[in-house]
Amino acid sequence: MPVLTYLWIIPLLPLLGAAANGIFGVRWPKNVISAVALSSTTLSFLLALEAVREFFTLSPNQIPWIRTYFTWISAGGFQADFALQVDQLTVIMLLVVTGVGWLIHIYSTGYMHDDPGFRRFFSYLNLFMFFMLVLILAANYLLMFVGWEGVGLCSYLLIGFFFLKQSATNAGNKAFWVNRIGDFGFLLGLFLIFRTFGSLDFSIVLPRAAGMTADPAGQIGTLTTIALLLFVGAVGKSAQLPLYVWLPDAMEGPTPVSALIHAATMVTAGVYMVVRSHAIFLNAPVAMQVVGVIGCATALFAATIGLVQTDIKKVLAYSTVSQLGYMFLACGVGAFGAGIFHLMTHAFFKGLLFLAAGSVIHAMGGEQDMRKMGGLRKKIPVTFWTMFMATLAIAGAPGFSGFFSKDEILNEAQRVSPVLWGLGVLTAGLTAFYMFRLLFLTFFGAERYDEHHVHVHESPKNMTIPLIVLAVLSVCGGWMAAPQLNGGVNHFQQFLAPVLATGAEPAAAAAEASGGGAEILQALFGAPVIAGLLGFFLAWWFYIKSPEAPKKLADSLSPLYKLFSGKYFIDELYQAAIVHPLVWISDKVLWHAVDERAIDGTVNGVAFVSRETGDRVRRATTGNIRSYATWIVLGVLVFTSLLLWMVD
Amino acid sequence: MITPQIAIFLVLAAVAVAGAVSLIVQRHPIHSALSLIVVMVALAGLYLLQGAEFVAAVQIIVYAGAIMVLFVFVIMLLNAGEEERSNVSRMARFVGAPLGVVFLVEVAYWIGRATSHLGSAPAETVSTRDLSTLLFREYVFPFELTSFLILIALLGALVLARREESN
Amino acid sequence: MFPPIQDLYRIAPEIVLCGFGMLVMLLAPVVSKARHGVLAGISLVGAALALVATYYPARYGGLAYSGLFRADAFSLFVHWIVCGAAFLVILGSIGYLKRDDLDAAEFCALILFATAGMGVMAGAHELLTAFIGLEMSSISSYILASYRRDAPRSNEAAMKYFLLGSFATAFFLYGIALSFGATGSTHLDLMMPLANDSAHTLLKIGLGFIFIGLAFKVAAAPFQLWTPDVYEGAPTPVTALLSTGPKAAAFALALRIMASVDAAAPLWFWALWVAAALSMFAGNLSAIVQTSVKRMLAYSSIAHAGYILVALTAAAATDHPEAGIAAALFYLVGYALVKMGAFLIVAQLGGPGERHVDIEDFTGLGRRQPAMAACLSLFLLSLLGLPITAGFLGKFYVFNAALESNLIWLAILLALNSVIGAYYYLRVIVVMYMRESSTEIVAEPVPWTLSAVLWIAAAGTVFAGLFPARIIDFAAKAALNIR
Amino acid sequence: MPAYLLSFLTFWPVVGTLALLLLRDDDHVWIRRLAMTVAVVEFVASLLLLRGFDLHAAGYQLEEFHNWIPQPPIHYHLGIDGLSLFLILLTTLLTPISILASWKSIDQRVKGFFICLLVLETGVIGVFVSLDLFLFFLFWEVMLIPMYFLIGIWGHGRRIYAALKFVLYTMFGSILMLVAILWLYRVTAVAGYPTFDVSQIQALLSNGTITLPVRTEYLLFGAFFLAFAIKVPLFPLHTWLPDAHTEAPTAGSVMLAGVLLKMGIYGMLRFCLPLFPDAARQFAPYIAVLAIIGIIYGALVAMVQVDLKRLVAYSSVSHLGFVVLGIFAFHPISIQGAVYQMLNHGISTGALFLCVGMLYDRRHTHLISEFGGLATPMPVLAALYLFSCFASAGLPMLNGFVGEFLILAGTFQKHADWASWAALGVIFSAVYLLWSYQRVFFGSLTQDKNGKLPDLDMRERGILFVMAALILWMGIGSPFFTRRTEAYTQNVLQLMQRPQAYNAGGSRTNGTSSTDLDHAPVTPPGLNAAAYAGVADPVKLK
Amino acid sequence: MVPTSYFLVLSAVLFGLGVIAFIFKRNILTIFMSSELMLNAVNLAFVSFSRLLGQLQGQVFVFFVIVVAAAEASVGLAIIILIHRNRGTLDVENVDSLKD
Repeated sequence: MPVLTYLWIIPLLPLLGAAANGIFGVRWPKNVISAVALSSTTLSFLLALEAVREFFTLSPNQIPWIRTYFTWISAGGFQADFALQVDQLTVIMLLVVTGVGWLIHIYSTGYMHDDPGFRRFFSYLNLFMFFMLVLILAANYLLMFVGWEGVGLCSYLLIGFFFLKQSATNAGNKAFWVNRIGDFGFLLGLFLIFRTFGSLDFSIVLPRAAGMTADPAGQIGTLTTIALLLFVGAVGKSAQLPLYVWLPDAMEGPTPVSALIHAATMVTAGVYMVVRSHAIFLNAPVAMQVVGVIGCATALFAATIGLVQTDIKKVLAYSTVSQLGYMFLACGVGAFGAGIFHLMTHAFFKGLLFLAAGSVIHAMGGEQDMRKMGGLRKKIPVTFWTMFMATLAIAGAPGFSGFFSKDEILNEAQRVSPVLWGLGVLTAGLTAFYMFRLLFLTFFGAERYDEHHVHVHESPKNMTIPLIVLAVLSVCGGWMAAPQLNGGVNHFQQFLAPVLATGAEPAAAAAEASGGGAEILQALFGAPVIAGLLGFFLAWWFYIKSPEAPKKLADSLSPLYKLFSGKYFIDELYQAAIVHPLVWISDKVLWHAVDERAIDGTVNGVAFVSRETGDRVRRATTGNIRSYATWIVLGVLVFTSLLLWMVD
Repeated sequence: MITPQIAIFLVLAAVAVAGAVSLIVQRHPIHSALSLIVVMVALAGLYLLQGAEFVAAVQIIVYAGAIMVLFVFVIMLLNAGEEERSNVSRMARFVGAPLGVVFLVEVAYWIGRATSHLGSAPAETVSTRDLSTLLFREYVFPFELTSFLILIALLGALVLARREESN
Repeated sequence: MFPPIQDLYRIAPEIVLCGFGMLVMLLAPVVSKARHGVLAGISLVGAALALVATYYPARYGGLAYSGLFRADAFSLFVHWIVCGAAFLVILGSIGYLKRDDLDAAEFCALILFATAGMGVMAGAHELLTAFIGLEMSSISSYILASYRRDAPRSNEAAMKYFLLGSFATAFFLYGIALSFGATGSTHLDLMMPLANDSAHTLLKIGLGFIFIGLAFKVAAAPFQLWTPDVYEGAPTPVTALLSTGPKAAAFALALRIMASVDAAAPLWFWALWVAAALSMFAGNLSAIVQTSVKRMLAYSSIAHAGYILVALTAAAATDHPEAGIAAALFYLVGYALVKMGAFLIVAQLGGPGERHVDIEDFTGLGRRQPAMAACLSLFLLSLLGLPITAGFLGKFYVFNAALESNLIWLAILLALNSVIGAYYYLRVIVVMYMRESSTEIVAEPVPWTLSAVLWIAAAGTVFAGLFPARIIDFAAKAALNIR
Repeated sequence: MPAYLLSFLTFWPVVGTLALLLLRDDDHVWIRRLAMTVAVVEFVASLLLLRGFDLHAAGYQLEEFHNWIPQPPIHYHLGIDGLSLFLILLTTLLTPISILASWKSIDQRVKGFFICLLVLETGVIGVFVSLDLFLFFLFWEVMLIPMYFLIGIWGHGRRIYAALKFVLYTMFGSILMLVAILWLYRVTAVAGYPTFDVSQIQALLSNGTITLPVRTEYLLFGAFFLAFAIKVPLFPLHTWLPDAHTEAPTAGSVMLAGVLLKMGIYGMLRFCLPLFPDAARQFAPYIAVLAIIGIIYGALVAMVQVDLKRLVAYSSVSHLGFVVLGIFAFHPISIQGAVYQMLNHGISTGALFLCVGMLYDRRHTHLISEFGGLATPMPVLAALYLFSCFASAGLPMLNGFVGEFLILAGTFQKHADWASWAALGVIFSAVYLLWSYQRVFFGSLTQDKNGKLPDLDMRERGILFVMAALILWMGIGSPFFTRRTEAYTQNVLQLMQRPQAYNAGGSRTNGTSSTDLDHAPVTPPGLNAAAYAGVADPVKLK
Repeated sequence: MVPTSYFLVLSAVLFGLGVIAFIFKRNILTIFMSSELMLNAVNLAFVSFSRLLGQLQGQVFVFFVIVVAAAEASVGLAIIILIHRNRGTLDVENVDSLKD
């Protein structure tokens, strides 16, 4: 098992690529740089494939496959090793990350070709691959946290890639800070895990957690606290309410970055982490409820904002937030496998959507406003068709990958709570609406751009080929998990079953249900599809049939429209309620009032008082010996009185 | 009961105190100096009253005679005028003088209280021989030192009072 | 019953000092003014010989002159301080005298006489002898203070010193009289209160007045007011002497009385406590706001008197005063070296007529005269009490003594005052090194004699700061031997 | 292993200054070279410590013991353990780095500068190797003076104010510590074992030969702690730090942040905990609160600074809050973390100061508003600065993370609430560092003169690469360090156990083995001699 | 016979008057005379104690005090002459250039 034994090679290759480009690449020509970057990811991808192949040869008791390479931290009874692990969950993530990552690298060589920061870009991107791989390969929470923070770093670097733009660097900072808030929770979760289980290794913590008695429903016990704290981390990383605010802004980064980091991989790390910790979550009913509710709420919330965005990437960003909400909804209802499944399909179609959007932007010479596009269908056909596939997938058109994953989630949700299910369906309809809105505005209708200045052209091969590959995956990516196509067997679930075994009851129940009441399921499948169709038709109505309708509707529903287009004014709220007060207090109160006035004022005051006292004291030295004599007599009186009256 | 000695004492004491007060209230230094001489003479009387004849003599000769003459001489030399009454140092006037009075009262009170029961000692005249024995035997060391003291004083007067040769 | 010959041995240093004083005095009219340097040299030899002559009292320890004088380790230690101070002052002022055209002969003779007086104080075992010694040093000091005859400030300093000195002397003397009345003796070891009711009160007042006289001499608050004026007005080498020798001698006398007179220590305890606290604060706080280095150093010497008084308080507070006495003695050594050096540097830098003694005049000294600045910095740091200087160890021993006697609060006050002190000492260093001078003051050449003194003082400061073992051992021995 | 390695390390820099004194004042080139040589030799020699260090020994190692002052008994006693080992290495490393960093920026009074730097090194190393309280205090104070000069002479704008403030603040604490040291000595003397020796005092305390009454222990702890807390500095005693840092030259800041602040932490670990465990436990909650306030407060105030160096200074307040918190959680993990975080802070904050210093060398200002868009002209500096920022912000795989994590994880085991509050600092550190970074390096150039700034030259790159390599190494290879501090951590916690715990009510143990100096009224002898005589014990004079 | 305490009280009173005079007077010469008055008071105390205790030392002390007073007088008057020469005044209120 060469690769499984030397598992570290997989993450190391991108790191080497990053280092090579970052440190030595200053004078290298672009093709060398891209060759270095690409070869490292390609190799990494190939090795990942080989690792997966080897993985399938392992006997079940060898799984999870854990390799410890060196001790990273060891102090006072605490130990964290640099240890990597492979199990079924990892395999899926590994394939998604290296695969999609590889495609996006290829795409980027075309997309970023003219950018002066070419070297920097690939260096960062490779670094990201490294951290992402560490995140998913980690065998303990701490190493996972390394990857977790590392991808946050790369996200920061890549969002702020165009550092001359104030908005880009602002967005980068925001991303990092909001993520840090999440990490704060994550860290506390880690501490509590360590306190509870005495270790941070998955192989120790998770079985023990599974073996513990669950916290009673409605109560917040240790496990629930752990779960909630971990979820705070996930909320930050996966852009859920209320910490989602950074993701839309993150679109300031180059589009491949949005595709890779802010759609396909990094943002799903939260989901991965929750699924990884499912043993803890399952024994924490309150936490599960919170996860489900937050996920569902985020899904709906972000979808409503997505309805009215005009920036093509912003639409996709909110869509991502919304879809991530779905994944958490899945986790919240115990359908961890479904969550991961949606994660995977989402990686395909959302990655594709972003890349396609990038292609559009590329074609439009940097224009991102959909209102200034239109009718591009003919000019960039490859982009159009691939994007169309992806749209169908995300909208849940039957047969496409998104259809299976979304329906599985809604199916599970329905079993837990009709409300969650209902909101999920509604979101599905909204999703279909805004995605087709995007498609129609971009590719159909009148050409609203200035043809003299914008020379629309199809993207080069290295950009279109990844699009096509991803389009294929978007279409077919869900088939293996479709019981309908595989004789009632959900291969995906089955594959993951060993990992999720501890919490497999809902999944097993689902499998049972799918075997038993196929009719009901069919009916349930119907609802999201109908909602999707409704969304599609509405979009068609508004943006193809009567293009003036949206304006009217917006006018008639003015408050709602403003709320949506103003993104519920959450950013403004945060700014006013948290950021400004914090800065004001820090500046005016803590620094100027406390530090300068109170503390330093006291210090300087002591000096001042000493000087003043000194000035008084020295005035006793009047230069006149008669007053000196007076002092002496005074002293004599005092001292003799002291002796005569006191000392006895 | 007032014995003659006590009467003499009272008279001399009154003279001494009067002289001292006069020292204070006189404005011209020469008057003050004369007041001081009065005090010294009265004190010499008191020494006699206690049988310290030799000391009384020295008091008159050296103190009243030599030292005070020096004072008077200097006063004349410098042509010192009357003292102004306005007190620049308010500290001395408003705090110092009252404090001085308090001090006087306190010390006099405590000493008086402490010694009131001691009674009186017999007035036996001290022989000058005994005195000189003590001075030149036991106290020969400080006595020799005083000679250096006087040497120093001489040197001081020489150094300080002489005019620069160039002037 | 003429005093035995050993008695002469026991006062050998005084004999040498007085002898050389007279010699110089006699030679002064004979030798032409231009060659008065020779007389200074002779005086130097005298001071050095006096130091050598301490061999005799060391050899023939014991009481002399029917118990009036005592040669023991304690007096030996103090003799070294005062004779050493005299030696260094004479050596250090040769250049000054020449520069300011002052007569060297009388100056040196007076220093020698004064030192003899201090020696008497150090060894006195009887109050009147001590008084005569005190007067010898005082009267010499009055003359020395006004040695710059034409300088009104010098006269004024002398006048103040003289008048207040005689005022305080009267108290001291009255104290002796009352103590005499209470105990029937002025021999320190015989001063037991007589068996009558009046003795206790009289002794209290008497010892109180003695304390006041001594407190005046050591410049302890509230009897310190004369100090800054006199130190500022007197010629700086004289200030150097005043702030070291007489102070050491007065402290020695106080220690001697405390150790020998049983009633003194408990009676003086609170007085010492209060005086120590007041002196530290009065000295340090006033020094903060000074603009003249010379005056600042004067105030600083009040503060240091306070520190030494802490050691005295510690000694007074316990039946085993050795630690306190030893601390005071050690402190005096370090203090004398440093203060002497600092004042002599000021004397040199002040230039003819001592015009440049303001802190501002020291601006940029670190560049103009690096060696002087370095020396002065070292001395200031020692005064401040930073390690590897004698000042630090001195303070260390004082703290130790204070804590041994459970004087926590006094120790804390001392600690606070060290910090206040740091402020103004460092201020001088600030101007020397950290500011660029605006007005250029012409650096005068440093006479080699002064350099020698500064080297000795600096080396001594560091040596005592690093290897105090011998000094503190001897101080401890002196402390044990005091009675 | 050379027998006098510690002495050599302590005094070699002073020997170097003597050699420097022989050079001409204006021979700047050779002065620099000589100083650098001395510092490098020192560093290489200090590496020998690693070879001679026994990982598992609980006590002190490489000890040197000589009599020095007989009365009171003061010994020249040196020794190291896991705590001091790396602090020494940090010092010997940062000194040549500082020298290199001052290579060009110091062109006035060059000789004095390097002399100060080397004397400072001696002082600091002396503090870390001294096992005698007196000796410790001596070096502790000696160190003040060169630092005072470094700030006061070669500093910027308000340097004199800053230098004075630094010294006075520090002296205020340390002089009280001196009183406490002597008090402790008195206690040992009364028990019949007069000593200033740390290990002896520890032994006396551990085997119960001397016990400190509760109140005495509190006061002693307070005096020691105050001195160290000022040095650290702990909120609210920190206000000297921003001034000192801002005005100090780069080398001064590096040494100040890198090692001088560590002396406070070192003191707490070396003295406060083992000598006064009960007081430490008693006051731990209050100290922890201060530390947490410091963490958050420092970060928030750093956030709104307009001066880059001040910002880094306040960040030190925040970071050292973590360290103090880790110590006073009394958990082996957190103490390990605290020890490690000290080193990390020395490196990463040192690196930040070096970067800021390089900016200063070019523009002669620290004001953030004067910069902006510097990433364009100076990409290398921008990259390395960012690297240092992230190290400081505690990004995993960089050094800061390991320390912070251990501190918080350890603290959390005992005091979840402390750790939770403290962890907020993790958020804010990212805020102030990245925000300031953005304003300095990102965006388009705001001022024309910034456009032509040269990027780092080879010397500067070398310095920062060394720092970056260390940051990375310490972030990944932490066991190299923690293995060596493990024994120390166990030891200090062991020493905090006393054989017989006396009741908390503070009843005075009878006999002469205990003295409660504070309770004893100050009474003159003779008058109340009976009550008095029992307490005081004569110094044993020869 | 006259009780000793009379003498002692008189001596205290004279000493106190000397103190008052010292503070009260403005002329340097008179101030100096005040201190001489104080010394005289002390002498009286010495003599009285000497008689009370039957010890001659007290009278010897008076002797020494007188000598010291003489020495002080010569030096003091020299200084006063200097002051007068340099400043033209004997009023202490005008001799206060050294202060603060």
